[in-house]
Amino acid sequence: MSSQPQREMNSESLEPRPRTPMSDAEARNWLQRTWDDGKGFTSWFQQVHHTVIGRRYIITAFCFFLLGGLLAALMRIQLSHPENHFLSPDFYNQVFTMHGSTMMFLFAVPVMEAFGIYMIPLMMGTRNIAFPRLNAYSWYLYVCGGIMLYVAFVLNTGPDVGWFAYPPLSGPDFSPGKRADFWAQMITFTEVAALAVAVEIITTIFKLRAVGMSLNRIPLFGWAMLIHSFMVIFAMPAVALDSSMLLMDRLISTHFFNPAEGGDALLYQHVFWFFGHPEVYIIFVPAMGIVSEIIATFSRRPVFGYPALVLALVANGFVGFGLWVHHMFATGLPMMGYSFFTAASLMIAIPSAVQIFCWIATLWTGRINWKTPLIFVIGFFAIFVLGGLTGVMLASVPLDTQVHDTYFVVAHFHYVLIGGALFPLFGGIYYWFPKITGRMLSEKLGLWHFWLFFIGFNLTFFPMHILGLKGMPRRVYTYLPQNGWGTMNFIATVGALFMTAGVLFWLYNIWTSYRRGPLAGDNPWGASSLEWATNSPPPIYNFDELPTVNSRTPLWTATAENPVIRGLRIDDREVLITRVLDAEPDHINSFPKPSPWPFWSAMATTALFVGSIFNGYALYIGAIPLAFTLTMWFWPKKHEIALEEAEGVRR
Amino acid sequence: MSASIANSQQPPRREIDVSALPKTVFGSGQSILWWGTMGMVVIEGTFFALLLASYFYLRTRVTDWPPAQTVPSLNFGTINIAIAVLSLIPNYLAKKAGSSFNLAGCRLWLTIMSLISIVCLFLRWFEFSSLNCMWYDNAYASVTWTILGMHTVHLITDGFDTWILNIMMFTGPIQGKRFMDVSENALYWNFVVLAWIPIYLVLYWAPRWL
Amino acid sequence: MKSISVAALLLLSLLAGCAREKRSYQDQSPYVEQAPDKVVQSDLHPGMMPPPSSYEKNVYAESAYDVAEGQKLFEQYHCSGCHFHGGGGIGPPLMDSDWIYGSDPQNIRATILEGRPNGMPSFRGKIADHQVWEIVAYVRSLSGLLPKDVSPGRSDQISLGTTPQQTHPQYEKKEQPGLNREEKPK
Amino acid sequence: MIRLFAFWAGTFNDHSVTEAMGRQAAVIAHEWWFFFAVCTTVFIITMLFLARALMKRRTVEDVPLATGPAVLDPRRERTLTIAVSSAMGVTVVTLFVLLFVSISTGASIRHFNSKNAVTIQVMGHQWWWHVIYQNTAASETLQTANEIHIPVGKPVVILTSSNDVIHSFWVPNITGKRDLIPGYSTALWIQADKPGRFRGQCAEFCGHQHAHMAFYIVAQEQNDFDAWERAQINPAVTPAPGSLQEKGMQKFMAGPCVMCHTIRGTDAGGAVGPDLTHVASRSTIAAGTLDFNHENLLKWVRNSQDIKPGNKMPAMQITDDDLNAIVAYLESLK
Repeated sequence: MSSQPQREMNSESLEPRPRTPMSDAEARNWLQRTWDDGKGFTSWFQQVHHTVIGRRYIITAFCFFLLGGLLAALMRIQLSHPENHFLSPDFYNQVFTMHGSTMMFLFAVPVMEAFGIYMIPLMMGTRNIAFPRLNAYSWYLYVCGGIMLYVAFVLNTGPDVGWFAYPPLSGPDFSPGKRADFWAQMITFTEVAALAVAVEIITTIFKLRAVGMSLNRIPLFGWAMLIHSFMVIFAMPAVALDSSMLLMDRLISTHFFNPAEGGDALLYQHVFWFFGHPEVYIIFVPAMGIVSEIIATFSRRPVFGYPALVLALVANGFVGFGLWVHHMFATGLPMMGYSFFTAASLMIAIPSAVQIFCWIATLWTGRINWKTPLIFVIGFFAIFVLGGLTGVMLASVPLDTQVHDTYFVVAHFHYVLIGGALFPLFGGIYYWFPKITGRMLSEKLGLWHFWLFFIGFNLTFFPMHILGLKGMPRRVYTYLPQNGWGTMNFIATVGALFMTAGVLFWLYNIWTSYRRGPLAGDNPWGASSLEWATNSPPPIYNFDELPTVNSRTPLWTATAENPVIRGLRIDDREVLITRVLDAEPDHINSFPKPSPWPFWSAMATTALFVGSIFNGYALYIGAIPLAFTLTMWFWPKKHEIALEEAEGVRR
Repeated sequence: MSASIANSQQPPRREIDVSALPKTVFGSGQSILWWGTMGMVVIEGTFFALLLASYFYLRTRVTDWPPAQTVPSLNFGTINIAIAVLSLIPNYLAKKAGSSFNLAGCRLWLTIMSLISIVCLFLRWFEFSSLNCMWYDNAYASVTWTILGMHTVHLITDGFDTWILNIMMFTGPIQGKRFMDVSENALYWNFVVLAWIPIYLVLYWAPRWL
Repeated sequence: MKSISVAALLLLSLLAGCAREKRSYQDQSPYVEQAPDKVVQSDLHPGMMPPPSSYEKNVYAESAYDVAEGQKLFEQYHCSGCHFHGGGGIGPPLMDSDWIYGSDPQNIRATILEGRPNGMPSFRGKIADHQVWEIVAYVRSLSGLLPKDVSPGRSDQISLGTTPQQTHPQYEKKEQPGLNREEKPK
Repeated sequence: MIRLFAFWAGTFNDHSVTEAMGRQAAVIAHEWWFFFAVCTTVFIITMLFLARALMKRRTVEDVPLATGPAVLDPRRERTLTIAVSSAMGVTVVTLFVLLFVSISTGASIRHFNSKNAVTIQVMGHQWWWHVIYQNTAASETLQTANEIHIPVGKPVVILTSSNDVIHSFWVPNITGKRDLIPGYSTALWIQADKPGRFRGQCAEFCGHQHAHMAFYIVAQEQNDFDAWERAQINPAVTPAPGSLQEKGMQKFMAGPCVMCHTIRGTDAGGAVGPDLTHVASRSTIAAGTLDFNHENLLKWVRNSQDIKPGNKMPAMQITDDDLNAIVAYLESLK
């Protein structure tokens, strides 16, 4: 077992609970020492604090975003004119599959969770995320899954069956080699990681809230992450099951999707879209939380219609599971069922509309502070509303049979996902960058970024609506000159150039501002939620004193009446656990210290997953190191024992 | 500094002293460990539910069920689930011993639970052969094997967990949180057994009834 | 250490992947001697007719794509009409380890090109050379002569109730009580 | 309305959703324009409200952030509640209207069928379309590929199926798409209201050459259709002895072509590639990729992999003489 200097120190230097009075500086020193995850190469693999892991998550997710964007650029070049030979069909198929898989599994979901990991404990006013080691483990797994996929891609083993990987095309008969296996196994990696984070976030929001933050005072981003996490928990097992069935069909000759032996290719689609549709909301719901936060802060008033917004998020969560069949309208299933799914698909417009109206109402009555985060949110409005409306069109069965699997759909979901998730996310970066780094991003470069990206986006994707109506199917590597799709495609490619330029401005902005940007201070935007109640960047223990809350906008209503939390040890990672409903103090939990075992467990898991692609025995052999590392992970630690010996079991 | 951070120079503020709060709790929904366990339970429950739904979906795609095969024989499966259901009693006692910090009780009932997990796994071995098919025969066989295989994975992990916990109970060090582990481990075994009941009915009786 | 072994595993398997994942459809291979009248069936011996030197080691046997193509061609060119899916019938089974005319790629190629007595026709001039090699690779995969990662998995058709085409240890089917392979419809 | 948006199309577009030439596509196009109008209106109204909200007043430049947020005026909040609720009411009503229109459109498409329809079986292959006109007499059953002739104004039922992967049958001017899923066979009703030649393309990703898997529906007057059908049922013409075509036929039968293609009336009976009995009567080759003409045929037969990489027809290395002969033979197969 590895031992760490400060761990030894803590177990030796056990003294009675340091209580007040104690000077603030002294208390901070203690907290710093207690919560410090250490520095240096070996410590890096042991760190567990949510800001550390959250930062890694955010950076990793955006690396994958850039890779996915690069692939998109390749596709746009290939499609810029008819009969282009820039990419071979084989490579193009890998590229578009990698683009979709990267954006969905390695960027969109992880980046939302990343912001959740970083922000939720701060917003809830606690010192760390629940299950911090699991959190570290999930990041290692996520990274390993992504690296595995890209290593495979570089070695010409990139999946080439679409991000949806429908059998039989992805099955053993039509996808020889290991390409589809890597795709399916990447799903397993990211699923495990996403599920772990979902459990952490639910637990954090339910049990680690600041005293006084009853359910009806949780910030909307908190609600959004809560709904997101519940959706992950119910949706992700579906795709994990689906990709497992696909892997088994491919590797051990099961017949789930072989119609000749009683299997069924549509089973895959049902299970996939049972995940795949909620997936859209999994990506989009946290973005709604970000929008709510930004709108409140920059219109200088609490968001209008908090209960309605929360209910809308919940409704999104529920209805999102009831419309998966609208991805299968072209399969020729019985019409009766279709009507139900049309109704459900239209119904989901209602919660989205509630949110849009509430936000407009907030802006209407607010005092507007024109800053880049808000500008990105305005961009979000324009794009997302358009995308939502084309979504309403797609809900209709007859229309869907015409435009399904055409560029109309490509346009639609890019409007929804880039408009509905990426624009708020960019807004969120401009909003929270000062909190995370302590420095402001440049407003001027931010405007360049916004306008290039906004114009480029619309140039790229608006023509695709028309292309779809003019009969251009998705996932084609080229098209014929006489089809008449050349002009629109060329415009789209030009738009992609603009988007690229926008992203470059953004990167440059981050690069320079991180080094030389103006210092932010604790609360540069005058925002209301608890993450702004601490330094920027937050200390490793998050808060000098645990905050308490007396309204939905705690920093706007905080008074001297707010009580102070006393009595948590500061020589141990004690965290106050509160009650689910009213967030009154309930009990205390000692949070784990840094550990190398999440890393080793992730390595063992990776070996098992990757090995099993090549040999079934990897499942048995790989289980041994996995069991060993997991056992070591949970094995009692010296300092915990010492602490408990000092103070006895507290019942 | 923003408003909610206390400043010691100012007049004394109302304090909430949490130093007397417990660190070891057993209530439903009380500890974060409970929420973690329930998270796992819900995730895996969803997985099983979808797997069973796939079973019935595949059923609708063929006329004979099981296709051209004899039905699975009941013996081992029935004995095994009977043992599993009965094991809920020692499991409950283990949970109770855990939440009352009864070390001797924990050792006793955990030992019994460890042995039961071995017996269940042993019987499970024979269950596979009593399915009367191999997973590569057809879709029915594939889904049947997968359901039973998935559940076996749960048996193995929970059995492993029980063994480790039991060993810790004997070797020490004994911590308050170990007793919480005993309680959560019992909760998880309840899930393994509860999930087993529909699985048993589907695997062994659905081929007879459908 | 584990990370090193993982990396090594990745590297090894994926370097192998380069050949395994090759899609060689742009290969232009000749039809072997477009002169059906020259074919003499009986006095050919295995190995007599060396293949073009570039195919000395049958590059197509290293690519999963080509082996899978071979599998499809095996059906499309009606090889399965006599050999079924490797189980044999009118023609000899190909899944076992008995080889009447030799198991070397060149032997199998010669069998396909020149035909054999008692019914195996000659396909000389009818099948592109690289397709012949693909079929050769597939035929060899049936009896487990190819590495597992290039051998095709099960195909999307009736599996004849036999074993998966991969060489998996579960082939001890007869040991399972109550299992009878013959019960399955052919 | 369609004319209003004619700038979208310019000249007539033979693969466009909005230029309906079939009964079903017309119904859907109507629905499309209705949805388009409603959604555009909603979009504009929402954006106007948003613009108004943003431009209403002032920024906070003059009010320091530290002074805290606006104090909420309860009366104004009540007004907002009423405004948002009414907007929601309008939204719900609109959605119900859209639902009604959608379902009634679906119903009018669904109830469209007939007892004496032309029945055409369409099978998807990687990457071409196998078309079979079933007839109780086997000799009257005709097979063709990548070109579907139908009579104008008569209901036609397309029975779809697939033997390999999932494809999707889609002719935008005629009707919406239908997936071809292995293990499933579905019936898709179509009816062309005007004669013409309409392009269709596979709409479900199906592998390497998904991009080059097109076909045409040729809608003809009943007389023309009958004539076409009669001609197609005939076996292939036999070339005159000693002609270049005859040499081509020999090359075809002796070489690899015969392994995959069928030419009725000859020994060629392969089922891997398209039926070539009347290939010269079709307007395109390679599943709508190339026009049927001499140069394209030469190019295609010599090395189809250059044009459609990954397709199932291997590259040929044959002499120019043989190639010319084979192409001449193919051109004679009217």
